[in-house]
Amino acid sequence: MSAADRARDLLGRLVRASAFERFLISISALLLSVFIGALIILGAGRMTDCSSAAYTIAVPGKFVTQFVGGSSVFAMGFCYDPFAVYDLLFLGALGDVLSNPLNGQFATTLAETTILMFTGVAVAVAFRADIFNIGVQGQLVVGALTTGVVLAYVAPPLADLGVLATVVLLPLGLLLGGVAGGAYAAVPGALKAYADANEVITTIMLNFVATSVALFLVSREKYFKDPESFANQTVPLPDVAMFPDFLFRPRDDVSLLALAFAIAVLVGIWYLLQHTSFGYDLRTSGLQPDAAEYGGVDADRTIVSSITLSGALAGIGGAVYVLMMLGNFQTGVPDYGFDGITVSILAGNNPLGVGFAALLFGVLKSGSVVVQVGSDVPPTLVGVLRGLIILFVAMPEFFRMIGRKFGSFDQPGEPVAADGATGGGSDE
Amino acid sequence: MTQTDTAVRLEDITKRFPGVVANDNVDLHVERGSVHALLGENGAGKTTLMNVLYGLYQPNSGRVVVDGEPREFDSPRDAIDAGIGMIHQHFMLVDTMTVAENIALGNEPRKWGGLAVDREAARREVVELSERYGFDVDPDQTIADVSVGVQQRVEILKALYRGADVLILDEPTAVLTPQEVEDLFGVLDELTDQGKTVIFITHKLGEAMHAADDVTVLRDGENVGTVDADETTREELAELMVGREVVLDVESTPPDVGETVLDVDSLSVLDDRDVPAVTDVSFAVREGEVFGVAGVDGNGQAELVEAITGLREPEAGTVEFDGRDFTDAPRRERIDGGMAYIPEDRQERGLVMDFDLVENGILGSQHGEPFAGSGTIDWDASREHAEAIVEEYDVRPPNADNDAVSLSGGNQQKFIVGREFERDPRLVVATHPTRGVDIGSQEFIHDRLLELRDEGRGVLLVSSKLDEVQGLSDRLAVMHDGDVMAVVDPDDVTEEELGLLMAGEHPEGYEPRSERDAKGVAQ
Amino acid sequence: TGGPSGGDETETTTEGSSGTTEDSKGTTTGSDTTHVGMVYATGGLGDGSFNDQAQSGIQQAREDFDLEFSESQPGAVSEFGNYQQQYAGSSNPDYDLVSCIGYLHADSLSETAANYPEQDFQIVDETVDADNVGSYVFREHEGSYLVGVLAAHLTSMSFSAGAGSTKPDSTNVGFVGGRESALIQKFEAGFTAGVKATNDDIDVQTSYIGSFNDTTAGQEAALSMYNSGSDIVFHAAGNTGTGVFQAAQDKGRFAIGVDRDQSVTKSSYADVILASMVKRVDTAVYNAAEAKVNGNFETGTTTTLGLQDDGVACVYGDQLESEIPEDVRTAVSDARQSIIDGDTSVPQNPSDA
Amino acid sequence: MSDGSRVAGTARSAVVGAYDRLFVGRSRLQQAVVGVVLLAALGLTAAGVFAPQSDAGRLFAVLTADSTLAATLRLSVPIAFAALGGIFAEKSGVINIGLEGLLIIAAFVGIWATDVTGNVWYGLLGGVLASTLLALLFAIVCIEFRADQIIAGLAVWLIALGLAPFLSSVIYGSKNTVSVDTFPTLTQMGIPFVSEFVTWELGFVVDLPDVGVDFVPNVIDLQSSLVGLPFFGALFDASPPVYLMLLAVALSWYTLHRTAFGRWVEASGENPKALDTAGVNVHRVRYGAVLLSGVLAGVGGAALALGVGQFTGNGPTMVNGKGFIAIVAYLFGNYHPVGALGSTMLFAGLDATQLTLQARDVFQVPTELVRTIPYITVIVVLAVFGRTRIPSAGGEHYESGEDE
Ligand SMILES: Nc1ncnc2c1ncn2[C@@H]1O[C@H](COP(=O)(O)OP(=O)(O)OP(=O)(O)O)[C@@H](O)[C@H]1O
Ligand SMILES: Nc1ncnc2c1ncn2[C@@H]1O[C@H](COP(=O)(O)OP(=O)(O)OP(=O)(O)O)[C@@H](O)[C@H]1O
Ligand SMILES: [Mg+2]
Ligand SMILES: [Mg+2]
Repeated sequence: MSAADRARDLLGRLVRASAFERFLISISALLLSVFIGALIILGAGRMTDCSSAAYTIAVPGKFVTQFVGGSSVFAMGFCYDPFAVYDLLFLGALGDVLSNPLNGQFATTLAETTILMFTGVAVAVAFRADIFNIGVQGQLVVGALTTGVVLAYVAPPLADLGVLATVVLLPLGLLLGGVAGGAYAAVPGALKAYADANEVITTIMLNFVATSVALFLVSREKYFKDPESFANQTVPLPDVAMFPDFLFRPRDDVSLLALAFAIAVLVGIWYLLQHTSFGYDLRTSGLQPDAAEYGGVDADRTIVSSITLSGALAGIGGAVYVLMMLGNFQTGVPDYGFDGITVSILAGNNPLGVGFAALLFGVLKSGSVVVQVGSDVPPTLVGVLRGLIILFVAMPEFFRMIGRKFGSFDQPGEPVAADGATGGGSDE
Repeated sequence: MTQTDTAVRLEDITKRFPGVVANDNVDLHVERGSVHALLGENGAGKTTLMNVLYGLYQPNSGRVVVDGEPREFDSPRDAIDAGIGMIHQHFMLVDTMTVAENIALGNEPRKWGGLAVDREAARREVVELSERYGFDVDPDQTIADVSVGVQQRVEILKALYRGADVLILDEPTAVLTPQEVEDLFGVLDELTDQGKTVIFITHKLGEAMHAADDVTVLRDGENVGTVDADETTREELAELMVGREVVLDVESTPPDVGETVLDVDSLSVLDDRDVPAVTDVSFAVREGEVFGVAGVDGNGQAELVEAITGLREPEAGTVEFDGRDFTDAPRRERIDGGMAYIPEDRQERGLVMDFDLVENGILGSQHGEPFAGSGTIDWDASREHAEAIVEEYDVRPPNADNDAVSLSGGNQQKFIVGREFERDPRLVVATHPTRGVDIGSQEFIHDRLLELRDEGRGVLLVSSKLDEVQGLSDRLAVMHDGDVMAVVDPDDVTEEELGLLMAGEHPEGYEPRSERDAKGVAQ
Repeated sequence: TGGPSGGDETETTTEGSSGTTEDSKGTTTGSDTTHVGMVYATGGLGDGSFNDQAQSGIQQAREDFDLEFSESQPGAVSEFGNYQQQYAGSSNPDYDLVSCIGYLHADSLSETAANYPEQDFQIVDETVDADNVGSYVFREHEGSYLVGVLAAHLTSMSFSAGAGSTKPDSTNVGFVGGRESALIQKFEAGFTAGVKATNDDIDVQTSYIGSFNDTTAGQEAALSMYNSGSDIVFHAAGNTGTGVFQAAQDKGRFAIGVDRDQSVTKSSYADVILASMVKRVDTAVYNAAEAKVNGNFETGTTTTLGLQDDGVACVYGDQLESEIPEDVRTAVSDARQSIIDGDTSVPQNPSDA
Repeated sequence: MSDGSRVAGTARSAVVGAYDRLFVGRSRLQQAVVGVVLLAALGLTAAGVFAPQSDAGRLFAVLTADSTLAATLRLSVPIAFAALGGIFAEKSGVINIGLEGLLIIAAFVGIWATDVTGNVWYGLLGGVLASTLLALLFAIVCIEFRADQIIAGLAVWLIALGLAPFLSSVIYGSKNTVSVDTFPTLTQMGIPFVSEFVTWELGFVVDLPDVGVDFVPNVIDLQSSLVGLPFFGALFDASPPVYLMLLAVALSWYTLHRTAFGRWVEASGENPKALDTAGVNVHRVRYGAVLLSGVLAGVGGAALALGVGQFTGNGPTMVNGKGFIAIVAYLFGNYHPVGALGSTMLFAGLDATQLTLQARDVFQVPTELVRTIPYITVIVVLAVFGRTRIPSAGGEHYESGEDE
């Protein structure tokens, strides 16, 4: 076999590998969404009013040149310039990263990315076990609340211990978040395993419950409300309880330590799924419950333990949100949980892919701030983009059809389920 | 239009699937008013050919001629309009709807200008049709509540309701008891008497000869001959089917039995619908013997095996494995205790279709030595293991990195068999171990099974292939309706006697089963 | 209709157009133009009350002075800091003032302000103790007291105006709050105190919706109050209040608006809006901007706006004002005077009302 | 047999029948829950009669107030319509968890179209069109491109969640729209359904010389006395969407169970191959069902927004999870339109009582916790009784001519 043949063979196998195909599909989905988003921006630019066009599409007016003469063209003006918007959205999120990698906007991007890694991998773990955990948001809230409330009591007495206090308090905070989030997720897990209650419904309901109960607890001074503030929040935690901010400035609310921790968690979860008996059980019952049962997997226990793990990851995300960004618990937690679903789907529920998808969504979230400050385009556009990306990721067949037209990745066998059901083994 | 004698003529039909030629230039002539059997082994292309006739598949080449007119069927609708009806191997019925609704589906009589289904009219027509053909069905029962035999009649009524002149039945007898099979053949006679034409698919020689006027044999997608049922012999048909003379006798040495490995006592099991599927069954399997269970599919064998292997909770009774009570033991404990199990449904249970063979190779062993220690899986050892199975059991293509889904059915089965046999089991529970496997591999699997027996392991063999269970077993239990009719010596029993037992009747000279036979204490 | 004014098919060269985005980024503006960055509260614009009121203040300032502003609507509390820094850190344009609307800004602002000592900030509804922050707070309870007096008088007489009417036998009025918080409770406390001071037999039904944006729930809560005998419902619930007005119209009863004169800003409901407890966030914003333009913006201080300086007021509905009996209006203005004079002290906490 | 004993016999069999229905064939836990609920109901009634001033007594009063039924019906409208839509889609084998998105887009376009045309009914039509278009996109993606239905549904929700506030910002400069007209109630409309019709009929009669009595006032009295009926009065003075909802429930039941299309929908979800081999195009049936879900959810979404005359686009928008509650509702209702309406009303009723309880200070439970009652009820009911069987082929793609 010649080297060229071998290379082609390798390439062929790569293309067939579902992980690679997933990657291609995700990229194509992203590009297509950006394109359609641009059309929406242009369309919206026609619906709004402005004094001068921000963007003009020039139609080389053959007709005009021919019959009217001159170099003028027919053009259509738009109030919004899609290129400028995308420039603000994608590059704005990085700030002036080349001259100052530690700038505030980039810090925001990284901070968002860090939280999304936790919620993304939380959703992914559950998905791999074929459980649709829509309750990540609620679990994150419960985790954040527990961390904020308990540390508010534990931390102040230790505040004078300096680094030693951090060494104790930080892990304690994360642990509290994880335990609380896990316990809160175990409820729908047990209901699914032992009472056949559909987890999609129960977790949605529990999201509402978590938000309401959190509001109840932190809006009353007799419970955990900070008496010093109008806001519904717990008292601020001392700095020693927080993630140290290393290179970034404290006000940037980001910590490279937290980011590193998040990455370590992603790798750890990947290892857990691919290289441990528990991970094998989890994946098997996610792909084919009957085969899992045949292979000696206790289906009910696996359901409960996987969603508990998922909830624990979400809860840790909540703890990081408190210990890195806010410094206390406050009602009105952003929709990290729902974004986590998006992140996980885009990543094909692969823990390592979650890292990249979280970065993309971190950029989108942070970039939307820049878009809002820097242009008139409503930042809800980012929400539309998010929906479009998911829609396109959900239809791999569409891209396969296009792919087949151009003869690239033609592949026999089952289509890759968009929830990443296929390809469990290929990233091992 | 002149009436031709040929109701259906298929000319030069070729149908290809990725990697397979399912039908290769097949010709078929079916006489009007006759029963025409289509015979062939698993995968010979019978169903595909009929799906082409029914408009479900479009042939790559060839022509369909009905009533002397060439037709192109783009969908079953076209075929139905041309007077063709098909009763599929897996019934095409909607469980939640009534008999009458199922029969009328797609051709509902309307009233109020089409705004409503005229349910009375539909019922009337169903009652009328079933009276005309002597069927006994209640139009108002829900499909989920009626027996398989009735469901089949509903399928036939469905075709007749659509005015079918040509009825295709795909393996209609596979799920029926012998009595129901006789009833069915009566129905077929009734149909042909009324001028209908019947094509039925089977791979049972006897049936083809008994019920058909003509028999066409397919092999590897080709028509290898059409013969007159009255003038042919079983031997001739068998040879046409498999392409060589068949030797079904497995040479085996007398067993050298030891301790009891599996002791099943008064076991009762419910099926998915909570209906008793196994009632008060007792038997034992000992080291060094093959204990066979024969019976028509659906007589409780599946539930029995699931109760033994820990996939279904028994209603009553006990299961002892290796001298310990395993009745309520979790599945994992049974695997760890040395119970290997070749499941009936390889694609649902036996393999994780989206895993590659390396991952599938440790299914069931993912928790302990030698592939997993202290919670982590040793993928290198797992790979070696999978590659060894692939090589020894001739799994093709020979690459352990392939996903299970990409393997053909037979190769999937070979891999499962390999994995389970290589477990170093105390007991092998094998259900239909050679289903869908080519002849060469069948022999290999049979030999390995006997080897295991000779090494002193217990084997519980469940198969609906009579020749297989009869040939391999040292003792043979026949199940009917959840009950063990008798435990017999497979070398002494005749096919007729077995047939009667499977149909729930005791042939003369046979005692009802006794505890002694079942447990094999006397031997 | 929309798009750039100039028509659909403009004959133009591609180079010629300059858009709004370019404006804020590219073109250099005269150094004497004052730039203000507005960061609204999470309810966002379109609430018809709080944020919109702040916006009208800055819009007025733009008309009156050489001033440009840019605005943003954070979706969550955790985003406040980021927006504040965006404006504070921007050099193109260099914002002279960053105006933070709403008490939830307080925590992040104290951090941001410390990090941008050269930047001036304004915060509305909370006090931030920093040298570069000017704080503006209101005595909402005082204004709410007045509308409480108004409601208590009208509900115990037979009053009919616009699309609503009251029954003399009614013994209760309603209050609909947005999300539970100490701030909204100031409204509730003042209102209840005003009602009770006028007629102790009148009960106040109170509902918190849990959101400033759930119009349907606001409507249902108000309907439930009207059905159980309330004639008048006062809301302090942002956009949720739209539902209260709708309910008043459905039932032919009255409502009292909040933050702005809602009989003007929500004119389709003018026939049921008796009055509004106006909170001059616009004044606070306008004054700060004006001071900035004139170079006398005071930082490190807290400006409290109460009844006396018209920071809060009971403003009668555009359409119904003339129909409200003279003696009722007199009672309201008497109460106002009494508070200003310090003869009446209004509680800030519902449990004291 | 004496009349007395006959009455006793009837009563006895009614009691036995009710007992059978409630308790027989249920698990211990289920029996316990049913028992507790019955006892609580009994206790409440007793309290309402004997101790009307107690908390329990006042709760009873709240529950039986006709305004409670009115609020329940109003709050039910968007949920019930979405649930009906969900039934059609899911029964045909396409799980549509994008209902929330359909409600959102319909709510916004409903307001926008009303604003532009000045007519509430055109607004409703606009909302329905928008929702149907989005449903069509969903259908194409699921049926043509074999998308995972759950994920595509999620995408539909996310797209609408972004698009509606985006368009609102573009058109109205804020995520919340301006206020537009709302649906009038029956009385405000001059009661065209009941009185005008009857009046006209009788007006004709009045013209006859024989009849000297003026019936017309009597008829109007009948109307207002219907409205004045305790509890059920609400049924006679609601806004058009409430009647549309009741009509849609009846029509949906009829369509599903009595028309050929309904039978095909059922077959398409249970065994699409059976439908295919019976000569009906499964794809076409599924397209029909999903589009129908778009139409129904569209009515619900537009009615929601036109009930208050404004679209609110902040956070989860004014729809705020109603689409998800709708899924819960039809699962509870076991895919039966009437069952779905029942569970919708249970949920909406809890919501309505929750608001009233708060306002009247019954049971001094903190408002935030009272607000969780509907959600917790759903979880408990689901855990105890929740074994709904989804259609066998639900969520699965079907392609003609493939092996299962
Ligand atoms: N849809 C399909 N796609 C790919 N291959 C197919 C398909 N349907 C059938 N085949 C292949 O075509 C061949 C003939 O199959 P067919 O189902 O016609 O066999 P058969 O004679 O009916 O067998 P059996 O007795 O097991 O039913 C087999 O190799 C089968 O795997
Ligand atoms: N539905 C399908 N889609 C794609 N490929 C298929 C499908 N069914 C079968 N194949 C492919 O067609 C080939 C033949 O499969 P099939 O199961 O029919 O084998 P077979 O001829 O019956 O062989 P064996 O005797 O080993 O069962 C295999 O490579 C399989 O991967
Ligand atoms: Mg076949
Ligand atoms: Mg095969």
